[in-house]
Order: sequence, then structure tokens, then C-alpha cells
Amino acid sequence: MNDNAITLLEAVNLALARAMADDPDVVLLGEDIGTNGGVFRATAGLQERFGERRVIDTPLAETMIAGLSVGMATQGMRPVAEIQFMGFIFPAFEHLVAHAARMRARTRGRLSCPMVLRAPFGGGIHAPEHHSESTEALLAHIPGLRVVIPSSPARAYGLLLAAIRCDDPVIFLEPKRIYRASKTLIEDNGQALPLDTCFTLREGSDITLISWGAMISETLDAADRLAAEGVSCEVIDVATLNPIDHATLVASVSKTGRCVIIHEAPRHGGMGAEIAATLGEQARAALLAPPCRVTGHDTLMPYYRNEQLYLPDTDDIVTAVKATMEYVE
Amino acid sequence: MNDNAITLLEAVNLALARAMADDPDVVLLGEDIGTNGGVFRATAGLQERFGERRVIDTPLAETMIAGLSVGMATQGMRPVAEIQFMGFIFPAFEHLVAHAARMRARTRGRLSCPMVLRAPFGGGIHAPEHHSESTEALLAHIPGLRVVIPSSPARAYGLLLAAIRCDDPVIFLEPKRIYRASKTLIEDNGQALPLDTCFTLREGSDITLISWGAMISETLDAADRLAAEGVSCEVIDVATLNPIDHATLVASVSKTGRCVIIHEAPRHGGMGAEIAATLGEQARAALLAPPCRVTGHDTLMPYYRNEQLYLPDTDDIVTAVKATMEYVE
Amino acid sequence: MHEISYRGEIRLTRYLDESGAPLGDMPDWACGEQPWVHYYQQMVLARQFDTKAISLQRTGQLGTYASLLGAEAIDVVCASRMQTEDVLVPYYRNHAMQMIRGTPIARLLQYWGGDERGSSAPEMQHDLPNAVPIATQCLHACGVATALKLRQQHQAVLTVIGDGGTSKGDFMEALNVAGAWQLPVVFVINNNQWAISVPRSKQCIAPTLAQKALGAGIRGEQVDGNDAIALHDVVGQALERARAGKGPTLIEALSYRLSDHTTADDATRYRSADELKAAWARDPVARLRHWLHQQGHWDEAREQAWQAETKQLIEAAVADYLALPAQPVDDLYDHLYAECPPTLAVQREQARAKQARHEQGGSGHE
Amino acid sequence: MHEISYRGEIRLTRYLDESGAPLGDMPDWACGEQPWVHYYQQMVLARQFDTKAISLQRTGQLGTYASLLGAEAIDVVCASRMQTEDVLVPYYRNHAMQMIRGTPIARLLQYWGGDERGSSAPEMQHDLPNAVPIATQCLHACGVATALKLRQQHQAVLTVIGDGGTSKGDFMEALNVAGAWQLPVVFVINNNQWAISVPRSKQCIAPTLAQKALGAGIRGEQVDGNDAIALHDVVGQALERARAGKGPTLIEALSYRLSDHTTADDATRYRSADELKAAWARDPVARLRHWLHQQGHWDEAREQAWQAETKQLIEAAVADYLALPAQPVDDLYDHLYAECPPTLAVQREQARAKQARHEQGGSGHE
Ligand SMILES: Cc1ncc(C[n+]2csc(CCOP(=O)(O)OP(=O)(O)O)c2C)c(N)n1
Ligand SMILES: Cc1ncc(C[n+]2csc(CCOP(=O)(O)OP(=O)(O)O)c2C)c(N)n1
Ligand SMILES: [Mg+2]
Ligand SMILES: [Mg+2]
Repeated sequence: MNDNAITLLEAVNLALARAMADDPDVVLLGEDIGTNGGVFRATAGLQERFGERRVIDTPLAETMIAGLSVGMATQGMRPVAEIQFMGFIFPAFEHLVAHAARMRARTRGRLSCPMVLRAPFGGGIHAPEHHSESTEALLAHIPGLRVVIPSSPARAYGLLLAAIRCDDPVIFLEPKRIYRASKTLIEDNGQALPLDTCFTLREGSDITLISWGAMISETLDAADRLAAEGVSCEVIDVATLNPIDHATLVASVSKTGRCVIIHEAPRHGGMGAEIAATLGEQARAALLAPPCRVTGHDTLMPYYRNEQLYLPDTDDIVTAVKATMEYVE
Repeated sequence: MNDNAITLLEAVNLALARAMADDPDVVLLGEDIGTNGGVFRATAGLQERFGERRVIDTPLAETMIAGLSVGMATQGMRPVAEIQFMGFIFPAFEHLVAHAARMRARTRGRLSCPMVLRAPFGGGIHAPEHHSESTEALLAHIPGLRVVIPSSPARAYGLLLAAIRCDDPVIFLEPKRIYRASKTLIEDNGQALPLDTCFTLREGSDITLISWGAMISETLDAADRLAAEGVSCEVIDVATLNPIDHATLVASVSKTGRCVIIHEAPRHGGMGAEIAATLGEQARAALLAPPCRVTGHDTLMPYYRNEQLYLPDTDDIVTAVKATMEYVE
Repeated sequence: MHEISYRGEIRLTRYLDESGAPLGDMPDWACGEQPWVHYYQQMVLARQFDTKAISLQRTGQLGTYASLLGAEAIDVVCASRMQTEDVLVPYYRNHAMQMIRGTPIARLLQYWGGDERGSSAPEMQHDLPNAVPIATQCLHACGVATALKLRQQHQAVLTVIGDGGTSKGDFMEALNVAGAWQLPVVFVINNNQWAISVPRSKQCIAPTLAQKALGAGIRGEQVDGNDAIALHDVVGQALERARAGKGPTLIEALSYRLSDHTTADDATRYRSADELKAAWARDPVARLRHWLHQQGHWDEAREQAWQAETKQLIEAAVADYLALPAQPVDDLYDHLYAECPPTLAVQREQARAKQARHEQGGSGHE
Repeated sequence: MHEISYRGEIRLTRYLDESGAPLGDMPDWACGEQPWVHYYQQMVLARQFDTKAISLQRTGQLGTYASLLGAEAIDVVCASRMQTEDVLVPYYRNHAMQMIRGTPIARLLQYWGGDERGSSAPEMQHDLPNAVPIATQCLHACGVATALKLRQQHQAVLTVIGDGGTSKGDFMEALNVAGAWQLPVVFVINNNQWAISVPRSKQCIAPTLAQKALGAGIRGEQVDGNDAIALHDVVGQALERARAGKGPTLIEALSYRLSDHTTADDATRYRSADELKAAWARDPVARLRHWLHQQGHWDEAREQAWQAETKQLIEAAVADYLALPAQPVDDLYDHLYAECPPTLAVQREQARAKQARHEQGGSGHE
């Protein structure tokens, strides 16, 4: 059973079940996560298995979900809270920024806040307004939070386990567009993946493609297409946006001399800017072309009719790579 | 009276009074802004002058302050709301991001949201926890909001008038460390300043220093010290962080070939990254050294004993400029 | 030593039992043909719209859709009791209210069809568009009411929220400020007993949701939300009080969500067939029809004629909807700010090029 | 047709009048020397601490400080009725509670002196540090209570909030979930009539704040917050109920902020000298002293001895505070995450260098 090929969504479920079985202090809370198993079914079956005391349907109030989690975590529990869609995370912000991120520093280690806040994010599923945004940059800018985004079933399993075991507060953003995109064989061995490293998904020598979340799919597609045209792309999944592993990115770009950074979120002030700026600072000598950003535009994610126009696609990436390859000073 | 030299704080007050006198739809709301005139006295005397119906002390609830403002603005009023300290802006986020920024686009222009949200921000006044943060990057990343920061009495007056008259929602962040730092002669002529442009405070040929808010003071000090050592600095106050005037920044750096970006906010994902990335992209050919960032660190603003350690100072800027001047490929 | 410093109570208003029979002597105002026949006709229209919208969704012609099944009486009576100059601040389930207040049906479909222009109809006047983030609309309603009050316009604002939404801070902050400022606003809870899969009992241990008004010092009351006559009475009076400057009201309308939460939901996962069956016995549409039949205001012939007329009306609107031209790509850029900033204008150029590429069938996304 | 579907009420408890005279026959438990003398002594200590803290602030030895003047009875009785294993979730005005629960006075000063280590004292156990963002602590208290409940520890959580704070969504969401889950939590409102410059009457039109409990379906009551005997009764019973699994309570303690909001505030700008003078007539410390005198439990000699003893205690604590070593710069970096990430470690190096520069008197900031 456990060794079947599973989706990213199922990997989330598997990691949650594993963490709950391992540690009685792990408790899930959120809207519709119990009998309903979550609107995406990420928590399906968990209330049946672990009971209503450990898989808790909350009243409808995100501020409360975050605030309760902070309180529970100060007492050494490991709450794993779900925000139904990232578009509804804003009421939780005060507790995340003013408390979760600060509890350890504020008490100089007397208390801590080992909570996880999970939320599906990103566009591409034809959902209503507010169900398709990518605002990871807002959270990644907050010192004290960890922001983690898986892009495959295996990384969902390993990173979520790591997030739950981590003694710091972790925002765990799940790219819902690829919740069911592919299946991988996952061994339910309880093995966590590191939260302090990028993942190099594909080695290459001409250019580094840097992305995270659902856009990893288009990025890998682009790398395939470009390989056919003789461009060797290194593909890196940043995975943890804060604290970020700049070293891996700098090393890769120092090797390839070129890079394209891809994300769904708006360009202005997005995490692509941070990566481009850091590469400019730390890999300047090696750079043969400016780091290029392929991103969502600085307008709203449109309602579903036009969402494909908003989302960067494989063509956009290929075009950017070619322009970057052709760049001469 | 009106032509006396006044502080930035008094300039805010003057602009508010002017806007209220000009337009009966301008209404102020917030905590302690009435009889008390605001905890910093930014609204001193305004309730006396314009009455309790136009200068409204609200119940203590920032979500409510923002939500009410959105509702009022949809009916064509021009609410100017105060959040007492930027550290308490988070409960307002949902209404800012999900509604204020979207009302016009959501209704394709049928309704709009001409509100202003004012908040003092930044460190350096020995205040308690949560009273010293700079989280402008969170707001600047939101398409549909304008984010404006004055750095002098004249710009406070002119930009606040522009913000109130603007048909878009504007977040107006007031650098409280320089609320009373200096006085300037201001003519109360009702003249607004543009929201779509950076301000070049000082021309120079060797390097461009880019900053905003309170750090403009240290930046100008550094420029003075460096001038004495023969380094000619151009100093630019970004002033509007979204939508940002990249053109002025790119033009300046294309001329000088070097730049240092200075802000109080944490470095990781701060607005310095956006500027550095854009300069990397658009001024690459001219750049003789990588854009350098002098910023707050990626930890919490400490309690007041240590806040001077956290805030970038003139030495930090001078050191960075010298390193950038000495940079060779 | 103890003394009582406050006493409060909540009353429940009902006129008809489940079968549409009067629960007692009916007041005079309830006995004519109007507005009841009109209400009934609108409720039928609402239900037909709903059925049609679901079938459009099932056939890929509409996006995720939130059904109003079971809330017809609430929607129709609230909208009908409002004056044109009153302002509606809806949540995402008030299609019939919007229709009655003048939004063309094709526009409603356009919204649910994933096109922003659905909220741009000039007929919507100053009404707010749908609020998707739960409970936020309650504060907007207070803001609109503040504007009306400051401008001394003697109009009312009406806003609707679900039972789940009453747990969110926005709702309670709104009640509080509405009381503190005596705002001309009526809050209607469509207590349809479920917030997606979470039953009313898990939201709050209090026996009524209306009593949330007490903490804010405002009037709160319950009404049978399947009873158009009771709604007419309670909502009408609340709006009247608001317009007269007599302060806000919280009305808890007891209903039942007869549908799935949205077309993306499957309610059989979390609630019993028995419960649903029992709820159908309280169906607001059938109840009013029975009452009208009893009163001699309606009969089978009128029923069939109206069903047919409504059907035509809906079909015509669907045809309009399907014929609406695609949204120009520029719209995504031109309405964000009052004027399109330069950087965004550059991105607009890129988007035009991308759309051209998509239209040429260039490899898109997926 | 109307029926009543809910009735609720709020009671107010008081035992002593303003002069400290009993309002009626006193219960047996009120008549001994203890705990009243102990309470009184702690209240004197609290007031002396407060006076000292303000004078330290005025002389530049402490940062902005929030006085507890007028809240001594609330703080002392609440803390004293708690058991060690109960958890305190304070707001920023509960210095006496923290003292009584074991935080060394020097540590309290350290916190207000702008040094994070003030919240790190091991004596604080699992109590939460001060919450500055208004009302947020109420949800934390519910989280702590959830942890206690899930772990089947029969302890209670007590949290305090101001009258202004009751307008914020967090507070109301907390009451609601505390009711829904029957959490072992006691919410105490220190209704000191002012939220900085905003009077209680502008926060909410309801006659009591305790009635905000009714909407959440939980027990709410008022108590005279200047009456230590009434507080003893009401707070004790609420904590007992919480520990026994009988659910949460909201207690509105009526007090008055006898001080400025903080040392950064000037209350003469917005409230009248008369009002303040009237409030001093209800001073909780004098009231309890009068009662103790009347009962023969206290006299001038004991008063003078205790004042002197307290003074010494405070002076010693101040000396300890002033002798505390400066915080190592590394602390700013080492406690953010369980382990310091690489980029932050680089910044830590830079900060060390900067501190060295500052210490060498290098030109700093300003
Ligand atoms: C702030 C926020 N959180 C979560 C959601 C997702 N969501 C949409 S509807 C819903 C349930 C609402 O239930 P209720 O308030 O009872 O209204 P109903 O849909 O039953 O009419 C939820 C959780 C949302 N839209 N907004
Ligand atoms: C969320 C938030 N908004 C604003 C403030 C600024 N502020 C600090 S204390 C205060 C007034 C609090 O009044 P009240 O709740 O009555 O408590 P009191 O200080 O009177 O004990 C305000 C507005 C804050 N700390 N947090
Ligand atoms: Mg519902
Ligand atoms: Mg108060």
C-alpha cells in the first residue's frame, strides 16, 4: 500500500499520517479537514484514523487558526494548521509575523513555536477569485519564518516531515496545480529532506533555470525542449525560500554563467528579485548575461477565463533562455 | 502661520487639513486621532477644526479600520485612515490585498477605492516591541496598491496631498524617526507632488545612492562625507515603491555606473532586491560594479537597547560606497 | 453580593408552518395577493436560474458555482424590501438579490463564467460585487453605511453572511462598530446550517447566532428563512429602522443549504441523506406555493405558465451570455489603476503578444 | 408571530463599597485575616514597583512603560488564585501577576528596559511573554487551553485584555472557540475605561462588555475590579470551573486607569481632572486597607513596616537590574531560529564588527 506510486497530494497525506503516528503532539486543525478530508482531500482518512481530538475542524476564522496554533506550539505541541487557500491567509498574518516568527527570539529560547501552516497556492485550476494567487514573497520576507514549497511527491513527503519536526514555524505552500499532476513511488520510511538546501533536479552547463512549486513542471519541459536544441540547462528547485540556500544557486550560476528565474507570482518585489540581486552580488564575475526573470505580471491574477494568459508558460521560459543565451555585452 | 518652517509631522498635519478643507469627502479615521490628535500628534487640532464627523476615533480594530475605509471609498468618499504603528497593520492586510487593491479591477472601473492608509514606520525612537519595523516590501508587492514614503517635510506635504486626491488606494508610510528631525519652509499652496516619480535629491557622477524614508538622512550624510573625499554621489529618493519609477533609477545608474541601495528593512526579499535586480537587467551594460545593498539584517528589529546595532548607519553606507568604488571586475 | 446588570433576549418570527399553513391568525397585511405572488414568481425564477447555472457548470460552460438552493425566500424578500437607493453588499450566494436589483442574468453568468466584466454592469449602481473572502463584506457594509450616514442620505445597507462566517472577526467587529456608530445597516445571516462540511453546531455553542448582536449592543432576532411572510415582516422593519436612523439589526434567517456547497463539493461525504430529506420538507418555494394555493392566489395553470415564461427568460439570458465577446487582454492591465503605470504598460505589450501566440494555437500552458 | 428563543443575563459582583465598608452581610470565607492581608501586601508592592518604574523611565533608565496604577487588585487576585501549573497569558500591563508568579523584579525591569532577556526567565515556566499587539493573547490563551485539554491536564489558562481590546476580532474569535470547544480558559477584561484616549463608551454601545460572552454561548459576568474580595470570589470560581472541565468564563473587571496610558502619553490632553479625582475615590489599594483596618487585620505600624520592607525589596531589584550585563550581539542572531542559518551567520559577523566599532566610539547613528 505504502509503496504505491502516489501524487503530491497523497504524499502530503502520507507525511501527515506518518508524523501523527510518530508523535502524539502532532495535531491537525483547519476548516473542513475532518469528515470532509479537506477540500482537496489532503487530510482524507486522517480523522477516521486518528480521531476528532487530533484532526480538528475549526470554526471559520483564519486569525483564530493561526493564533491557536501559536498558543499550542508554545506548550510544545506541533500543530499543523491548514489554510484552505492561500488567498485566505491574510487574517493569519498578524499571528504569523508578530508572534510565530518571534516567540523564540522574544523569549530568548524559553519558548518556541514549532507549528506548520499548510496552504495550497497558485493558479491553473480554474478556481474562483482569490483561489489562485502566489504570495510567497510576503512570507519569505519575514525573519523567523521558514517558507517551504515542494514540487514533487517525494519532496512533498520529505519536506513536510521536516517541516513538522522542525522547531521553527514553517509555512508550507502546496502548488495545487500539480497536486495530481504525476505519480511517484514513495517509500513511507519517515525520512525527512533538508530544509536548508535547494534541489538540483537536472545538471547542465549552459544556463541555470531556477524555480519552485508548480512552475518546476514548465521549467523542466523547457529544459527538455532546449536540450533538443542543444542548450544544456541546469534546473534548480529552490524549495525553501527562507532561509534560502544562496550557496547552491551561486555555485551553479558561477558554473553556467547564465540564469533564468521563473515564478508565477508578480514580478515586482517577488522572490525572483532577491535571487537575481544576490546572484548579481555574488556571481557577478561569472555572469555572462543579466539574471533574467520570467514571472507573473504586476497585475491581478485574472478570473479563470484568462488565467492561462497570466501564468508563465514553457514558451515564455524557452524564449527567455534563448535571449539570455544570445546576450552579448 | 502657514509659511512657517515646519517638521515632516507638521507637514502631514498641514496636508490633511488642506485636503479636508478642499474636499468634504475627505474623512479621517483611526485610533486616538481625535481629541488626542494621534499618538504622534499628526492629526492635532483637526477634530476641533473639522468636527467629530470628519475626524473619527474608531473602536480598536485595524481590520475594521481598513474594511470600513474600503466600504466608504466604494461610495466615492476619500477616507484617510491611520494605523497607529505599522507593526499593527497586519489585521488590515486582508482588506488591503483582497479588496482595496482589487475593487477597481474587480468591477472593471464601475467602483474604485480612493482610500489612503497612513502609518508611521521604522525604528530609532526607542519604542517597545512592534513599534519599529519596516515592512514596506510586503505592501509594495501587491498589484493595485500604491506605496508612498516621504523623506522630507515638503515631500510629506506634496505626496500626501497627491495620495488623498489619487483615485487608487495608497499606503502612505511615515518615517517616524524623522518626524521632527528638521524644519522646512512650506507654502500651503495645495500643490501635490507626482506619485509616479523618484526624486533626485543631489546630482553626482561617480555613484548613485538609492534610498527612501528615514534612511535618506544617513544617505545624504554619507554623500557629504564622501564628497569631502572626492566621491561624487547622486542621491535618489525612490518615494513611491509601487508602481516604481524604474526609469529614473536606470538612467542615473547608466550615468554613474555604480550604485548602493539603502533601506532599514530586512535584506532578504526587501525592495532593495527589486531595484538591484532591475538595474542588473536594465543597466547591465553600464554597471561597473554590482548594485550593493546596505540594509537591515534578516533578524528581528531588536528591542530598543540594541536598535542602533540593527539600523544601517552612515558608516555602513560610506564603507559600502568605497567598496563599490574600488570594485574591479 | 450579586446584582443583574444586563438582560437580553432574542425572538423568533414565523407565520407559516412547514406545509404553508398559518401558525395562527394572520395579520391583515399578509392576506392580499401581493407581494406574495410576486415573491413566489421571483423564487421560481431564482430556482430555475440555479438549475441552469449548475447544468452550465456540468457541461463546462461555467466555472465553479455556488448554488442558492434553499435560500430563495431570503434572497427574494431581502432584495424586494430594499429601495433602489439602498445599497446591497452581497456574499457569493446572492444571485437572486442581484437579479432583482437589476443585474442582467447574462452578467451574473459572466461573473461565474470567470470574466470580471460580470461585476461591471451599470445596473448594479453602487452595490458591491460578490465578496469571496468570508465575512469581509460586513465591514464594507459598515463603511457604506458610514458614507450614507455622513452624507445624511436616509438609506439603508443590507449585507448577507453565512452561518460559518459569523465565527470570523470581521463579522463581530462589524456588529460592534454598527452599534457604536448606530449605522443604517441590516446584517442578514443565511444560516443554512453548514459551512461547507462544518455543521452549525461546530461553529458556536450558543443556541442562536442572532444573540451575537447582544455583545455589540444591537438588536438581534431570528426569523424562519423558509417563510417569506416572516421575512417580509422582519426584514422590512429592520430596513425601515435603519433608514429612519434607528440603528442596525442583525437578523438570523434559519434556512438549509439544499445543494452541495458549490459545484466543486460533494455533500454526501459529510451529511446524511435523511437530514437532507427532512430539510426538503421545509423548502421555502413549496411552502409559499402551498400558502398561495390555500389563499386562492395561485393555481396549477398559473404555475405552468410562469414556469414556461421563466424558462424562456433564462434561455434567452444564457444565449446572451454565450454570445458575450471575449474580454480584451488589455482589460487585465487597464483597470488595475486609474491610469496604467509605465512598467505595467510594458507588460501589457507582452501580454498582447502572448495572446496572439495563444490564438495562433501556440503551445500554451499544460 | 413571535416567540422568545433565547434569554441571557449578566450579573455584577461586589462586596465592599468605595470606602471599604461591606455592602451587606459578608460571607464567612471573607472574614479571616488571610488571604486579604497577603493580597494587600502584594498590592502595595505592585504600586511601589510601578512608582519606581515610572521614575526609572523619567530618568532615562527604562524605556516606555505601561503603568498598572488602578489595576493592582485585578493583578494580585488573579495571580494569587492561579495554581503554579495554570498558565498565564498576559497583556502588557500585568507586571504584578508576573511578579507573583515568580518572574524576578529585575527581569521585569529588563523587559521594559529594552532587553529581550526580560522574557527569558526560567521562573516564567510556560507562561507567555507580554503581548503587545492588542487582543492577540486571547487566541494564544485558547491555544494553550487546547493543549492542556488535549493532554488532559486539568489546569486553567488565564488571560487579560483591556476594554479597548474587546473591539478587536481576535477577542471575539477567542470567546467563540473557547465556547465551541469548552476550553479551560478564563478571560479577564481589565475595563479601565480608557483605551489610550478613547473612552469605553466609544468602543461599544452595549452597557456591559461582559455580555460579549453571550454571543459565544459562554458565561460572562461583571465584577468590581477595585474590590479584592469580589475578585477573589469571581476569579476563583471561574478558574475552578475551567480546571473541572466546566468551560470558559469571561469576567469584566470594572476598574480605572489612574495613570497615563504609558509614560509616552499625557492623559490631561483628553480627560478631565474631575473624572480622575472621582476615580481615586475608588482606589483598590486604599479600599482594601480600609477594610483590613475595620476588621482589625492591619494597622499603621504594620503599614509602615511593610512599606519600608517593600521599598528595600524594590531597591535591591533595581540594583540587580542596573547591574545586568549588556546583551551579547550574538543573541540577536542566535535565537531567531533553532539553528542560525548560513546567511544570518554572515550578518552576525558584520554585526559583531559593527558593535566593536560602536564600542570604540565610532560615529553611530544620529
Ligand atoms: C476567509 C475565507 N476563508 C475560507 C474561505 C473558503 N470558504 C468559502 S465558503 C466557506 C464556507 C462558508 O460557510 P458559510 O459562512 O456558512 O456560508 P455558506 O457558504 O454556507 O452560505 C469557506 C470555508 C473563504 N472564502 N474565505
Ligand atoms: C493591534 C494593535 N493596535 C494598536 C495598538 C496600539 N495600542 C497600544 S495600547 C492601545 C490601547 C489599549 O487599550 P485597552 O485595550 O483598553 O487596554 P489598556 O491599555 O487600557 O489597559 C493601543 C491602541 C496595539 N498595541 N496593537
Ligand atoms: Mg452556511
Ligand atoms: Mg483600557
